[in-house]
Amino acid sequence: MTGEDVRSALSLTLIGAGIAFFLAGSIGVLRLPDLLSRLHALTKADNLGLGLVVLGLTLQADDAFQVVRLLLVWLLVLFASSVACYLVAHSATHANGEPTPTVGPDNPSMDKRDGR
Amino acid sequence: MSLGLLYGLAGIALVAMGLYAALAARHVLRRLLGLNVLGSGVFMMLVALASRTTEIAGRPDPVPHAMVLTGIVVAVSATALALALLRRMHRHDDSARLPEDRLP
Amino acid sequence: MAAEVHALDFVLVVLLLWLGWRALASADLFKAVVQFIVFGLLVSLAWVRLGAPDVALAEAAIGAGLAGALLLDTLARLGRKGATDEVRPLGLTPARAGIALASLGLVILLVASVLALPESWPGLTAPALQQLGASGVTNPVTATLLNYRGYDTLLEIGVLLLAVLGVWILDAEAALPAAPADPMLSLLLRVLLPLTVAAAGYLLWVGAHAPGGAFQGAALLAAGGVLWHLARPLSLPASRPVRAAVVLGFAVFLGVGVATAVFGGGFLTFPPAYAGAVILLIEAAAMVSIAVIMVALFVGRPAQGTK
Amino acid sequence: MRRQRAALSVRSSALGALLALLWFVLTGGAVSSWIVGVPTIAAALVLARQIERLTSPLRLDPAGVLGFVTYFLRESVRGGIDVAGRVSARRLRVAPGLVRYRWRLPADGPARALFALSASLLPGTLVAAVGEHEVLIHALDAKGPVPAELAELEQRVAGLFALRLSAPGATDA
Amino acid sequence: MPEWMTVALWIAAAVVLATIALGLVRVERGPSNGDRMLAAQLLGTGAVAVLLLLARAADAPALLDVALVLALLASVAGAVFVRRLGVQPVQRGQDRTAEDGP
Repeated sequence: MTGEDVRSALSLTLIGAGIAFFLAGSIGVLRLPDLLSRLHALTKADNLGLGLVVLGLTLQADDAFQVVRLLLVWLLVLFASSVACYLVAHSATHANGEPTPTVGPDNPSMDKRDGR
Repeated sequence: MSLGLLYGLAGIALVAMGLYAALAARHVLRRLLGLNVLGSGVFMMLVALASRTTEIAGRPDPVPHAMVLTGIVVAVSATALALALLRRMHRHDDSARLPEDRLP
Repeated sequence: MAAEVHALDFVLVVLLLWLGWRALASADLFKAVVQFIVFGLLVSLAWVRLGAPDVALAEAAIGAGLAGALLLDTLARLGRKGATDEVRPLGLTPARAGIALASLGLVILLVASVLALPESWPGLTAPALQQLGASGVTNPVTATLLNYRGYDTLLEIGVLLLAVLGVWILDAEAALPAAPADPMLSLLLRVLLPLTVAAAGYLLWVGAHAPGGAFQGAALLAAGGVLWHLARPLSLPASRPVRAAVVLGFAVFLGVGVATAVFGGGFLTFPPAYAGAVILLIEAAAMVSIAVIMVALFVGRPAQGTK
Repeated sequence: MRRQRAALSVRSSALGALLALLWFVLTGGAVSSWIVGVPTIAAALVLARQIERLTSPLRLDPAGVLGFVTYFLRESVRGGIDVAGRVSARRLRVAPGLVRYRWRLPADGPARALFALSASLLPGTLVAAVGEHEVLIHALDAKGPVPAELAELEQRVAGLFALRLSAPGATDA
Repeated sequence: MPEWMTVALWIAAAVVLATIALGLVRVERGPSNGDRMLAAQLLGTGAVAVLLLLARAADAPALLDVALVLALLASVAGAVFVRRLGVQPVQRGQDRTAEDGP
């Protein structure tokens, strides 16, 4: 068992863990009861899954450039999905977080704002 | 089964469904989706056939790839123009269907 | 790229066929459009598997950016009534049976001809690679697009130009009700715009020797422009610089062609010594033009542009 | 006005340096690539100035950055495990609801944006709306210790930007 | 790279693709347009992971560029959707019926 083998095994373990989180994310998107809860599964489980896959792959990267590139892709996805989820969540609640919200013409009801 | 054959057959299936939808659907947007799926199928056949050429230095035939690249850009610009025309028609008489497809 | 078939390919093909069909047959048009967007995403994976990363880059940039944006924008403008289709949009009726039969006939014809083809043939790989040294670039796809078959690419930019002229000729569309400025959307734009510009420049540069090029870069830039329009609505056709940018690519390409015809070996025949520089010049101009054209196709003709 | 312009040019040069670094990484350090790289980065900076509005100076605290990064990584792992555990239990362990949280971070500057983005990656919380005085949070378990976790995140973000926050007692759900 | 590693990476890519394909059920079912959009987002993230795995398995670093493009554009469709259509308020009532709610 050489150092190379150990690194490969560790890399595969990380990738496997990443896949497990992808699976959890998909299950969450299917099982959770409402849109906002499903967004949780998407932002957290899938981004962690991608992060673990990236981490596993950096162990096998050819050079430092590739490592930085892989991390850059992960950071971008993290940022993009976080913003996209915020935008969807914001649009779903139609609220702006204020005690006296501005109610648009297409949005007369604010019933979700006080949900617990 | 080779890679080229698998994707080539998939491309043929896409061509068939795209053609059927482009001719059979009534909503113009769906006809456009049909044309786009048809286009993807044609591109897929081309690239799949290119993957069956003899590779030199690990590269398949670049000419179909260049043609498909051109095709994708032309397809999206044609779709954009068609969508603009669809919106124009909808502004004009509030319908997203061609006159002969409208229900009496 | 490994040419053997993997489990991945079967999963991918099944998903492609299912999504392609659902995009056409889903009663709800919004659902159909989302399925079409996902379909485009998976098609770019198929290009990767078929050893065409240049095409995959273009499909990813266009599919995830402009194409989806155009379709969603149109759905919004059609309104709830306009975006409703019948429950079974492709249900079989006597009239459609003919179409179905014709499609089926085409399938049989195509399958028979694909099966009749030899398992392997030389294609144009050898001549394309032999001339690569004189083409000015080392990526054979870029060499094909800008040197061997420069006519195609010149005319392709012409098609884009005609498309945007077509959109501008139509009468103005009423602006959609302005949504309030969203701080997170501006943040998204502020972070992504410089990155898309840098990545587009990178794709332009890398296209000379590896997958990439002007079209991929332009599609990426255009997506940045779409984001810009969403965060702060642009009025594109009005300004003179925009019109100049729209014709820049075609003009430079045509100018180089005329110059080579008058002083050199013929229309769009580049002297090998300068071919690399000439291609870079044409590609840079084409990238700016195509990006501006694509954004203009998305923006359409806003109401304030009219007299 | 002059201070604002100075802040803007500091920001432009920081962005330029960052993009140059990105270019270096993407091209693998190829020297000839800068023929394209320099005009590209110049264009990116010109476009970035077109859309830039924020002009307040940005201060980062190195120790705070390090603290935030480790906190962020630890919490996002915890967030992933938390949601994975909740959804794969035989009976879903969720009690979703909305929670209000009163800002302590200042309204100007990128601190609130960073808070909103990272809150969505932490266990059980998702930012649904950002207001002037409050932020609306969707929690997977609304009865959990959400305000306490948010207060800690806010503290970490404040540390990153070298900001001082008012006493934590002022928060309410 | 050892042979078994290549095989493992190919399998991993196929499994990721199959896993994220589960999200297509959400596209099919909805109920709201926001749900469909979020499932599309899920597939985008998964496609990035598949591309990264393939880049290693097939030893084609160019695929990292494809992944980079997808990552850069991952939020565009979502942004267009929210700005142009938004989550339809029709579904809001039934969203709240949590099976396990308080």
